[in-house]
Amino acid sequence: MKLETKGRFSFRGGVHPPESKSLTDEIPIQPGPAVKEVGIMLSQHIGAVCQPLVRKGNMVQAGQKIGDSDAFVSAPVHSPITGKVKEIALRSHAIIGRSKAIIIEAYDYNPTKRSYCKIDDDFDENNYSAEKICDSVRQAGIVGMGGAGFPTRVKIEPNPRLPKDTLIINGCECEPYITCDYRLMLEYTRQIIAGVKLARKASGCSRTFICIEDNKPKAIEAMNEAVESFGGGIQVVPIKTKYPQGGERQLISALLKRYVPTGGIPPMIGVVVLNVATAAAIAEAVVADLPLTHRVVTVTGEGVARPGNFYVPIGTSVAELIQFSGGLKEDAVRVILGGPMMGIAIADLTKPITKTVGAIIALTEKQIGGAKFAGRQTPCLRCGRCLEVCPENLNPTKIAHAVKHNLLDVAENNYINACIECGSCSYVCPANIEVSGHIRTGKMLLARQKKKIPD
Amino acid sequence: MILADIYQLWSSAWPAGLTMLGLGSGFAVVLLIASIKLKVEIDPKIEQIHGALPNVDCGACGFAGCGQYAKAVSENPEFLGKCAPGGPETASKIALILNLQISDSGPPERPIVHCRANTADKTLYGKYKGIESCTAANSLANVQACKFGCLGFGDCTRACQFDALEMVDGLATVNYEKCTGCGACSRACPRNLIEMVPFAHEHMMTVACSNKETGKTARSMCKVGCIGCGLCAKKADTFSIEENLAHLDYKKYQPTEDTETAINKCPTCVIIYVGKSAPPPRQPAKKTAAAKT
Amino acid sequence: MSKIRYFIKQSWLLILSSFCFGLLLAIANAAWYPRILQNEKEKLNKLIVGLVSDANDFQIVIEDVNIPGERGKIIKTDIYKVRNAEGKTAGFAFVGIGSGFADKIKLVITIDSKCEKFLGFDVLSSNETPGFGDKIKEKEFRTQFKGIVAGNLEIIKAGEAKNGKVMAISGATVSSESVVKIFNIYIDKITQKIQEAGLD
Amino acid sequence: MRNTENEMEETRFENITVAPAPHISRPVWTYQVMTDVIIGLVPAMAFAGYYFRIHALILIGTCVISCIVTEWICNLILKRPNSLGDFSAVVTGIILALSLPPGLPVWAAVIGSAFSIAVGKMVFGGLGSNIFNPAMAGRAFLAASFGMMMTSWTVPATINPAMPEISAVNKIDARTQATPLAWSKMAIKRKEPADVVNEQLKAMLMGEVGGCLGETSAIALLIGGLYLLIRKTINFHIPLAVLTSTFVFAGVVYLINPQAYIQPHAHLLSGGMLLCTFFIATDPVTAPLTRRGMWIFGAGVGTITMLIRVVGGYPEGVMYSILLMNAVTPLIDRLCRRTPAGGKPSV
Amino acid sequence: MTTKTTEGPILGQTFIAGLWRENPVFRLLLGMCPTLAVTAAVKPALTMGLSVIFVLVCSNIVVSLMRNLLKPHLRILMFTLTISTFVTIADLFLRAFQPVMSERLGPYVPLIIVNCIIICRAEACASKNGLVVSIVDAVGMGIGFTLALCVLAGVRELLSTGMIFEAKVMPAWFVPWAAMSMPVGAFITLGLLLGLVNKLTKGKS
Amino acid sequence: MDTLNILLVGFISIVIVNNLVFTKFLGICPYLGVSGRIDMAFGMGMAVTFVVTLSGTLTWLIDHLILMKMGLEVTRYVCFILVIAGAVQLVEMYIRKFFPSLYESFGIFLPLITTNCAILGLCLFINLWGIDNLLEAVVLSFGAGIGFTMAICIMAGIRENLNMADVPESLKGAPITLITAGLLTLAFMGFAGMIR
Repeated sequence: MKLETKGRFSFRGGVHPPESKSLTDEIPIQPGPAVKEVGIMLSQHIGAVCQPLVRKGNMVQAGQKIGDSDAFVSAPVHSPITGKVKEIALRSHAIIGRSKAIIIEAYDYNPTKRSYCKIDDDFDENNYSAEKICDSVRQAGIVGMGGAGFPTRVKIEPNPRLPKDTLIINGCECEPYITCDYRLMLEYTRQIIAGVKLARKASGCSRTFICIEDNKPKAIEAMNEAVESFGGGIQVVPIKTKYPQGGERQLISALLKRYVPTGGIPPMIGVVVLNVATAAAIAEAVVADLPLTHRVVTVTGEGVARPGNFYVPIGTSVAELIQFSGGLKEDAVRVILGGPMMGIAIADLTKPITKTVGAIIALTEKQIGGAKFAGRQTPCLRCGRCLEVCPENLNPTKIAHAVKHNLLDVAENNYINACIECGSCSYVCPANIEVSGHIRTGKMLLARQKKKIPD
Repeated sequence: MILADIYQLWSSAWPAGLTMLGLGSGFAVVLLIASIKLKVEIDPKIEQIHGALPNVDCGACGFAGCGQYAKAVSENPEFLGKCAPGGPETASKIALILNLQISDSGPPERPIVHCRANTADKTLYGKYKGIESCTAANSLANVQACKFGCLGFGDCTRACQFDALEMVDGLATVNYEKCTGCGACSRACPRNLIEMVPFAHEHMMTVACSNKETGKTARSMCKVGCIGCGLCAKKADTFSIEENLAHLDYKKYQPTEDTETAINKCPTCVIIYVGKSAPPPRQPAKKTAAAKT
Repeated sequence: MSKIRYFIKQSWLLILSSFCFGLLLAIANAAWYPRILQNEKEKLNKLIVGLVSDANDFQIVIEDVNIPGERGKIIKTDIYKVRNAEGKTAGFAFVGIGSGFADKIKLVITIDSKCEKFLGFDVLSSNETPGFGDKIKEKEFRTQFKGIVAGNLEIIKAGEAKNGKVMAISGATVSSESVVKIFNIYIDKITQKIQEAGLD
Repeated sequence: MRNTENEMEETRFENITVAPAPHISRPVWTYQVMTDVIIGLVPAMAFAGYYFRIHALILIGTCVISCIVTEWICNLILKRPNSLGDFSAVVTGIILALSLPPGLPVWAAVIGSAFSIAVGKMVFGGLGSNIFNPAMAGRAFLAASFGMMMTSWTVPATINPAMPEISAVNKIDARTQATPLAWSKMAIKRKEPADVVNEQLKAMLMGEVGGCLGETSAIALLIGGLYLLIRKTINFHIPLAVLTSTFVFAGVVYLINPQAYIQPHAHLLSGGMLLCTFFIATDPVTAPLTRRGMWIFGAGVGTITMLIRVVGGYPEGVMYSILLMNAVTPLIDRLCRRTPAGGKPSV
Repeated sequence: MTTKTTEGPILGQTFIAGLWRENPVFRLLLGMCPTLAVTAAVKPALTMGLSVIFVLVCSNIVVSLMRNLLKPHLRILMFTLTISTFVTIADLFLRAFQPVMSERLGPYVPLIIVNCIIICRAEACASKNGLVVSIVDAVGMGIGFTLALCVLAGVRELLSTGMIFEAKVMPAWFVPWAAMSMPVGAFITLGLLLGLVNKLTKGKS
Repeated sequence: MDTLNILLVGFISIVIVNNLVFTKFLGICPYLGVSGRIDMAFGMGMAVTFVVTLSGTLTWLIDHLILMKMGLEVTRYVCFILVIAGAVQLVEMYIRKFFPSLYESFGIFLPLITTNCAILGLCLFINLWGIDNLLEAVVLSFGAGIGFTMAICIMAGIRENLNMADVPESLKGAPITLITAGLLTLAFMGFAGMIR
């Protein structure tokens, strides 16, 4: 059988930003720096904030649970290293500004020791009951590692009100620069497959797809091979390369031609979408009983001296990682957590990474728009490019202008809340308007307004 | 002769006069009956406002007639000055009608900005190059070190209808002469820095900081941030310390010697006076020295 | 009884003043109406005198002639007889109405005493586009109608203007056409009426 | 290479900037879009230069320069940053010039340009805010003010003897000629056959007829339009809708009475139809945003144009139909509001 | 009764208010219909202005005289009746003594009835104030209205014919802008004038 | 057939070609005032259409059956305005009492209409044009209302867009609306001469 690597599935809209993945896609995953100190954020993801289970001065073991919450939508945090709790203090957080973190001083940490667990050939997911899988996933503190960080247990746990039939494993990695999932798919293929099988078992889905963009033929090949030898009933689907193909709503509409209702979540139409890294983490948690304490982070970008993919403990500071990959170049002007389309720019590099950070990218002036008129907005031409690329079929320019002129009701009437903030509109705008920035602002203003003035 | 003229005029004029008489009385009857039979009960406040309006139904306010305008004003005082025929006179009358309901509950509320850091006082991180709006900037963690302080992009100044706020060197500053206490700025601030407090006195004492960091971190972030040392709480009992931050109970606040001591003892000078004719805030002694190094 | 009293109490002012105002109006009307009539007559007179060279005075000879207008509409008009100083008939005049480019056009049209030739026309009122359509008021256009044979006229844009052909105003063909149309609608019926009445 | 290790406490760099996502953008700028339009207009300008020689040069130059100057002055008065860099004033100037009759005096062109930019664009807040196409607003103002000048057409330098001259109307300038549309209009009114126009198809394709500077040569406009379509500066929706609706309307009228009305393709080639189709109706600022809106807009332009040409008071209706459809564009946009891919939110 | 010393400045203020601060056209945006319709030339504009002054003064006098007798439900009806009577008289007068102007103004003379300025002043001023104040207010407002009309008409007449008050002003080479005498000219001139007024008064109020 | 033709032509004429707002400057006050939002504008337009049809018919009847017969033309203006004002007030009270939801959607505009010159203006123009047929008067009145609705809705659409435009401070509000209206009349000139 000849392997088909050309993607046929796609969604409406989207853009083709320069991929820039060649910086790191041939570099295997390496062990990270020998950290002296990690900061474990108590707020790592969507959902309730964890309460610390340790106090200042306590000794903690690697893998020890140090924070948890009773809420349904939550996941515990664990210490990645053995050491002493130095303090529990506010640390810079990418999304909410400052957040409580447990600072742990490492005690003789050796980065080369820890790696993904081995999956034996005789692995059989039927050895584990669905409840056991869900419980392990919850105990291991696994959250979606693609970006949003929704607690995985909540996703895969069977819900009688929303029966699930399809499991989609998201290996698209549509954001430019990032290669952590790609490397994972090449190097830890079996772990991923094992995780997929476990997730399928837990969620009771009948169909399982692994979706990979067709600009990663090697990954598609590797996955196919592994599926043939190891995983029955799993289908590897090449998908057209387009941003934001990795968004779960886009992926579902591309693959199944089904649409997640606006403001809803995939389980509403019986679909579970998991990131490949999450799948690997599930395998680790269930098979080797290891909590989610390490992840692969791509440190890349033209502003970094030696880009690479590193397997690092969660809580490592950005500065340390950048330092480990050779430090920032003189002309680096922006450091981003996440991809260049949706990631968050940071200036405070002491920030510890969280479970959801897949990449640290340092860009130079050239990448962030070194052209003549960069940084200067010109008026909106109503050229309609943003409408064409909008994957959610919205009218971004109208929403953005309504927000800009403080007409929130107009913005709401044009479905501001359906925006997924993929940034495609800002990317194509010839007038350099921060369309998605305005829309995000508008969402916040609207939420504020609703909170302030109850009906 | 004159009599004949008058007679002639009369003879030509009486039909017109009678027609108008009939028309006038007819409408008078119909409208009177209608006004009694078809009366609809409406909110007395709206009726009061309606009475104060010119009742020209000119539409200059953008609403469909005076009745609609009265209703709109009673619900949202922002539309106060829209009546062109009535002018400021009517506006003040309506304000009176509306205020009668509000002003019983103590002194008027005025906004207080809980931050006093100018651009020079703050520790800044990278340059912000995005949308000029606090809400947008607030979504990015690293516009400035202090997560709690004024961002200085002026969401509040834009929200203010009365031009009563301005950005002075990156800090929102209230002009209490112009302020009407509508609270729009308080609603606009994404960091909830602006609090509406009862302004019982000409000028109020306030803790001009919202930083809940520990003293050391706060000091590293801002030259005029509250370090939670508790000196003020020791001096005056209207002060308290919660989460590394001094609080002042504005409802209990009375200018006394104790509060005066507190303001003078504060090591980082975060306790200041605001309001009409407020004295200029104390400057931290180290500021100039620190700026040099 | 009390109802009537209530009513009177509420509205005596309105009733009284409406009566007074009615009287006031009637008096003003009585005082000025003759003048208004005279104004109208003077205006017509002025126009007719400008058209018929030896006109002295004029009077209505046939009232309410029914003209079959556009789209089956019946228009009423009066025919005036224009007399010269000697009291002889110098020609006839009538008011013609038709729709122009923007609004109605009202013309005074004169024909000679034998109903053979037009003596010209003038505009009583029109609301044509300034700079274009309102050029129908100007002499260049109006003189074309002087002495033209009283029959169906035609508007042309190019060529020679003779034998019942009238050159349109450049850029205002519609207005020019409207004028000609008014001529064409009226002329047959008017001639017929005049001849029937034997008023030569 | 900077040492971040020693600065762990205060790790920050002066030149690091923060901004909301996305952090990269496609380098296509407004001025490039406008440049494309200008390039698309080059063939039309070249043909105009060939047929009308010095007239074309003077008019295009005057319009472009006075548009630029007006925009500059308006920016000064309104205290706005200089907006000449987006080249939109140049585009407005060229389109206005191309839609003027070649013999128009220079001062009238200056007034038209000034009106276009000042009233048509700057009072609304400059590029992107204007409701009406500035060039068409300026032309409409000129047509209302100086109707005579706007309807006297100088014969192209390469005289086409087949088109009848109408020297008698305008005695001042003998070298004027009726446009095909004016001729057709007269034929309609006088209930004469319109064969004269139908025989002129080749001349109309090449531009050897009377008319506005850039309107006469259909082939030049087609080349320019094709360029814009290939460069994806414009979408095909509006041009297609305009041409189709015009063709259908004209075809129906022609089938009803082939004697009185000119052929449908003559309608497409004549007057400002092609200039409008490719360069004016597609002006993104004043056209609807959605595809469905574009279809409605284009069909509206075509239909109103034909309505005016066939039953209206003017021989040519492109300008008015554009302005009218510009006016209803907000309503069209409201009608064709896009719904999210996931359907309307349930709440 | 108030004493002379306080009444003087009040009267003066009332008068001045109508001219600029509360100018009915430029500041209150009332009576837009005649403002636009009759301002193609100065002469009809002036005629219209004078008619409005006449109606305004008369109705203010009448309303002021009977202000204490008005009953709420019939108040507006009373005003309308008064105004329409005086408008009819003005119309008759124009037809009798200014036939040319009367024809030129056409239905816009009777439309003074629905001119918001008049009913607005009757309501806002005359029904609350004494005779003298009402008259002064009416005259002030009327003159303000007339002035605004004349300014607008002046600009339009100058550009559309090259003349002002039917006297040639522009040099011979000037070609009239016909559009200025059309509705377009009316709307755009008034729009730009209002913008100018806004700019001039910005920050003062 | 002829009658139908007359009615149709008259209707089109008053809606498009001789639109009261664009060519006669009638109804400018609400045109500028109530055109801020499309739903408001549409409600206003509907209310005007209703009242103008009603009053056009009523005044034509009064004019032809009473005033002209009795030679009382001098009281025409007074009668017209009283009929309009009275009828509007009555209708308003009536809907307010018995159809509250209808009142919310368009009845609120009714008081504004008494001072809307489009109503009185149309009654006067019907008289001026010498319409001597009741049916034609009704159709013309209705058409005038539809024309007004069209004009005000277009304007409202534009103004909703202008809310999001960068209009210079001193031109915001009425000035820019007037300028837009000017350009609109320029556009509507294209229809001139269509009805002959």
